[in-house]
Amino acid sequence: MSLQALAGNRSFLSLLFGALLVLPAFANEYWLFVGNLMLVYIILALGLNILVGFAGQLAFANAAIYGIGAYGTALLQVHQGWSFWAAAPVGAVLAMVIGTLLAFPALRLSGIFLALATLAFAQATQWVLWHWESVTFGAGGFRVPAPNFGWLPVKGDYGVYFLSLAAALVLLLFAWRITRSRIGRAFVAMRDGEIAAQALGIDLLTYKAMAFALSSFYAGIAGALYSGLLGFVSPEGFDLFQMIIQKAMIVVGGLGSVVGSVIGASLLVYLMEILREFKSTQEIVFGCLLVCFMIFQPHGLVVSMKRWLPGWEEPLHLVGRVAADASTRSGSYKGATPTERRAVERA
Amino acid sequence: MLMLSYLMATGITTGAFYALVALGIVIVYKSTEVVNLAHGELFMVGGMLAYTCYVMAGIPYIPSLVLAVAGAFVVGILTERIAYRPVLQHGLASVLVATIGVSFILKGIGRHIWGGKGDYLAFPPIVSPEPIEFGNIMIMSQQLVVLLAAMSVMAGLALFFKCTRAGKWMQATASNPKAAMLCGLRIDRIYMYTFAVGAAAAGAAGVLMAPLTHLYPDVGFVLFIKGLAAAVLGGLTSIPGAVLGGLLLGVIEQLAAGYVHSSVQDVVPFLIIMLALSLLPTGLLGARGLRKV
Amino acid sequence: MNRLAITLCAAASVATAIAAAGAQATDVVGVTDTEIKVGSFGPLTGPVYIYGKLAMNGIEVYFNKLNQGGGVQGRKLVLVREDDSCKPEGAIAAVKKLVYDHKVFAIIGGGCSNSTLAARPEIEKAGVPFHVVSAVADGIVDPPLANIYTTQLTATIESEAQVQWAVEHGAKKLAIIAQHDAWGRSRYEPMLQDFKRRGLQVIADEEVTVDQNDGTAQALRLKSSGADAVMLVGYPKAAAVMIRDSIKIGYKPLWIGQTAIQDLPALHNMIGIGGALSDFVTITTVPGHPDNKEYAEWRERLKDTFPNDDLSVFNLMGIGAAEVFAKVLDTAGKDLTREKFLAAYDTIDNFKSSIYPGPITCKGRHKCNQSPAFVKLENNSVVSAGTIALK
Amino acid sequence: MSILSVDGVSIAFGGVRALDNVTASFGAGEIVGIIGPNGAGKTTLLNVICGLNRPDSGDIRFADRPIGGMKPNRIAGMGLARTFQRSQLFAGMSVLENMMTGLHLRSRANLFAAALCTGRMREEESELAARAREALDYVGFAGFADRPGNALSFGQRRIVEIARTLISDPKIVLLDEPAVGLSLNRVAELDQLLRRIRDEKGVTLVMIEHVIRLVMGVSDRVVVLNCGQKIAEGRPEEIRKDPAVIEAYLGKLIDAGRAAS
Repeated sequence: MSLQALAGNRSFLSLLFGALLVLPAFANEYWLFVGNLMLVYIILALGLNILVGFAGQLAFANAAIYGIGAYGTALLQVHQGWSFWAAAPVGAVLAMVIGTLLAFPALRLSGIFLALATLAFAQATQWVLWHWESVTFGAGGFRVPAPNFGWLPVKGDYGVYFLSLAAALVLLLFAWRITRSRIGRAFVAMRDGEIAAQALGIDLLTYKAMAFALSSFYAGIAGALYSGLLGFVSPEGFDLFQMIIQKAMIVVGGLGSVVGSVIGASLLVYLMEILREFKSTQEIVFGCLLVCFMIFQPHGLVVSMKRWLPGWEEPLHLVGRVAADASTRSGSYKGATPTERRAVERA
Repeated sequence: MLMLSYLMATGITTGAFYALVALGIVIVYKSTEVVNLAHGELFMVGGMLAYTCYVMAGIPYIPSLVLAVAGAFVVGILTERIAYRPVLQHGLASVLVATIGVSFILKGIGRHIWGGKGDYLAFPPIVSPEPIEFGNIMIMSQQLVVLLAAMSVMAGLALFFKCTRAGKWMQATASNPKAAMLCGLRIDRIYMYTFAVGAAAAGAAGVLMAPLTHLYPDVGFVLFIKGLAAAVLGGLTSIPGAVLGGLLLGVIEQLAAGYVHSSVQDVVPFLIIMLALSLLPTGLLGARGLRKV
Repeated sequence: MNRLAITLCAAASVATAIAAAGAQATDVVGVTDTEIKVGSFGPLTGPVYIYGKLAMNGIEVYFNKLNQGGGVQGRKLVLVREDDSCKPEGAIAAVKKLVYDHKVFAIIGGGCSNSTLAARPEIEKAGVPFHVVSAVADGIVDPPLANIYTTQLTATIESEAQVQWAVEHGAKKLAIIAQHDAWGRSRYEPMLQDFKRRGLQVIADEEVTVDQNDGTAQALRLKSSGADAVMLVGYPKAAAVMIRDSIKIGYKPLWIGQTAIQDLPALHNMIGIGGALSDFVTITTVPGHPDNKEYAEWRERLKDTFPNDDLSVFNLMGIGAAEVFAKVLDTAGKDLTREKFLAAYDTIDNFKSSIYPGPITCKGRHKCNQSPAFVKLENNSVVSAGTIALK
Repeated sequence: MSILSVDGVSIAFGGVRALDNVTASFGAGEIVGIIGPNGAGKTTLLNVICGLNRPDSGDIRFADRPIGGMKPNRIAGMGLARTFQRSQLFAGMSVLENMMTGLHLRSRANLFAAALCTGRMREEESELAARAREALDYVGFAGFADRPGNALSFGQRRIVEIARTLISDPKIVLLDEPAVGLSLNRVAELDQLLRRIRDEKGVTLVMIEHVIRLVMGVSDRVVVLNCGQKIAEGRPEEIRKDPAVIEAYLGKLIDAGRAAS
């Protein structure tokens, strides 16, 4: 059934992934690397969107969890001499376990307060990466042996690339199916009305924990791939900027949309490479882009996709709908500006 | 004993930094329920403008300060216009991303204009730079200036909210936007001025601290994070809370650095945020934040 | 679904096949009869842009001067900048773009230690000549690679020099106060090893952060440890805060800085207290101060190209590196290849740079700059405090 | 026999006694109306019953088991459903998905089944969908299945919400002002619907309502709250002429009027 649902957007997705699939044949190493980054960020965005877009938990810890996945994978190889293939899953699970613990503060906090608590967690994680030198090698970072693809027809960069591609595809399919299942419905219910959700028998702790676990697992996998891709791990990769980028990806693509995550991630990675041309003014341009997206594409690109592309089948899970709903609910205040409407909403 | 008194004194003077930054954050959050993530950059803009007027153009200090604060005020209005008003009805996440966008823009502009003059721009102190005797310890007089400034800004804001009409409007809008609107207040405009006042506070902080923080495009970030910690500690909605939170944060930091080790100084604020939020979600003096049933 | 799967597998195998084939065929030379394309990467944005953008400005200024004089062997130098925003992935992407997209002849740059370290395998694989300008981590040139040279004092050299200066000037109790960020650690760790090597003990080991606004706590701890010399491994702000608050609590050890705080007048302004730097020496990459008259020409040239900017030490770092780089290019001769270019480095022996205090020697070593010079501030002008021979 | 009983329940918010020693019991298959002036504690009573607020004292029994202080979702699992004063239809879902969410506790599929999209999970999904459509049909909303939740009018949302509570075959349903904002003929429809639910499904309905016409018409019994205390209970016609109730609603005014005449 979920595959049927996929049909509407299959054209777009298979186009994108088809392109990513044949990319290695045509692209030079630089574009191969960019493509690989895209795949890693697609995984990150998928996970983060499950948490923020579907379950409505405005958490800011994903970058840190991503880092934990990367460090876990890399350190197991360096300290324990494990192979990448053994270390990666363990690293991902480690990230998942730690990420799941964040569900407990999430029980009491919501909105901006959850954001701040998780932000603090992320900064504290950075501090640990800096100072737990005996294990993490501190801020200086460390090299990671390249994954060994001995028994496969691919080698080096190409190996990591196709591994990321496979992982991204599988995780995309999982994300799609999960969000369309009763679990996805429970997430959206929590987001749109915790009280009503409880009254329908949805246990907040269970499902918040599940949402955090899922997104952390995705982040963990992405981290593992990232360490394999770079062959070098250091704290900078997982700082606040990293978090901001990921957040921007899902908001630009569309909160509460699986395809939106894919669009947002691939688009932003591509844009950031294009922006290189602006050299030292790229900060300014990037900032302007973010603001413009928020003003002109507030509910994410998938909304326009749905509007303009025939047969684009987007489930109603977009957070945007809630906002739209809000404005209709306060529609009684004729001529009210958006600000006023939201104010009334809050009152 | 001497060590303790030094650490306490330092804690309070650095805490005043955080308090001053936290004030601006609280003003904005109080009425708009949004944290302006470009606050740190507004701080930087204020400082840089003052530097341009005072050091580069040679304008006297007070006019420079006024100009810088005015400049920050205007930037605040712009921020509200491009990153808050048009985005608001699309939810918190959008506003956060938009204000992040603004912070990138401001940082980039700062780097472009002032970034080529070396790594740190030294802002000449407005009072004697020599440390002065204070009881059995020495204190940098400039730090006392910041402390006094924090207190007076707090008092000024209190008066502003109590006595001026604009202030009362902001209060009303903050506590009940619907009622305020039905009373015919243009809350659009009020939010705009709220942002502007918050920005002006950030700018003032930037100018006052410049001799101690020195100026560089990224000066605002860490102060913003610490100020945020202070504000959360104070409950995000209470002006005295912000000051209290700031001072507390400063003192705890110093004690940790002095008696545990200097390396833990930087993680303390974040541990505090986590604890504060998970143990007392309303902060020390705040009222909001609990899940509304 | 099945159909999808099959097509995927098919395409995958095809792609890998072609990829494997295409993987080898890359031999890039960014040289034409009229110009040489030189790449540079480093932070153009983000907090440490000074080590990238400003250094690159210096390089560009020097290249412009050469080009006005007809370039090197009749070829103009074209500088292509890429931002690594001081992040490993950024650096790898930047290097790949320079090598495979811009197809540059050589790279001169490298700002952040971590990101440059992360890019090293990439540079090694591509075999592109790489001249390090401002990144200090030893790992970038250690173990040596045929195609990587540096004219920057590396972290180890500076750290050892700091310690040795303290010892030679009669310090008995040595303390360290360091930033523990990537930059700081690349100096901090070799310093600890050097303490061990010399059988010295670290009396106090404190941390200061880049954005710290008050160092009283650290100063108190240092004072109570009774250290008489402090190795200061930090950026100017951290250094200024530390020295200021030490004076405040009446603690006056011998401060020994490194190249990040070589701009003494600026540091003095930041501290703001008269005579604050009386017991302060620091290593320098530039003997004088950017405002000194010997740099007048560079000040003007910089103003011409970047009107907003004032000549800074970081510009001079770039100029110095570019000077050596151009010298090597020139030595490599008219029919230029990467091999010849790299071979030419080995001819650089006791080269008198107009910027670096000591001679530059790449003959038989890849760390071309190994002569740390110390400077101090005397009645508001920077004067040499002497040099040391590393033991 | 009583299916839900509230015994001496009290709860206070910051000194204000929202409920003061309230005792009431609700029998199987009856419709009980709860009325009272604003601030009487009606919604609080519902919140306490369904576990959103924990009572300070007193105990609540549902299906012969104490449920005081249980988590809302546990209580819901035992077959107690409720609607809310302010529409709680999930805006981000279609009406059908809303209904299917109502079946949350009646479905089993776990994370892995969902991710791997196992055969059983697909069966379950289609089964849920079928039941959801059935339930929509029961309230005559079959046509709305694929509309987004927020595309419905207030009245429609109310009905769908009631359907969403019914879909999990609860023993008892608490309705918080179901008729608010409904036009007169819609109220009449609601009246019919509530009776049908009682008669055909044998579900107990507890309803807070201000539309006296509806509540007096449809209720078998009426409980009257005022200032957190139960001041009367009985059949509608008794309640109509209960002096305490009249006083609660109209204050001393009546007596004053009598005295004057």
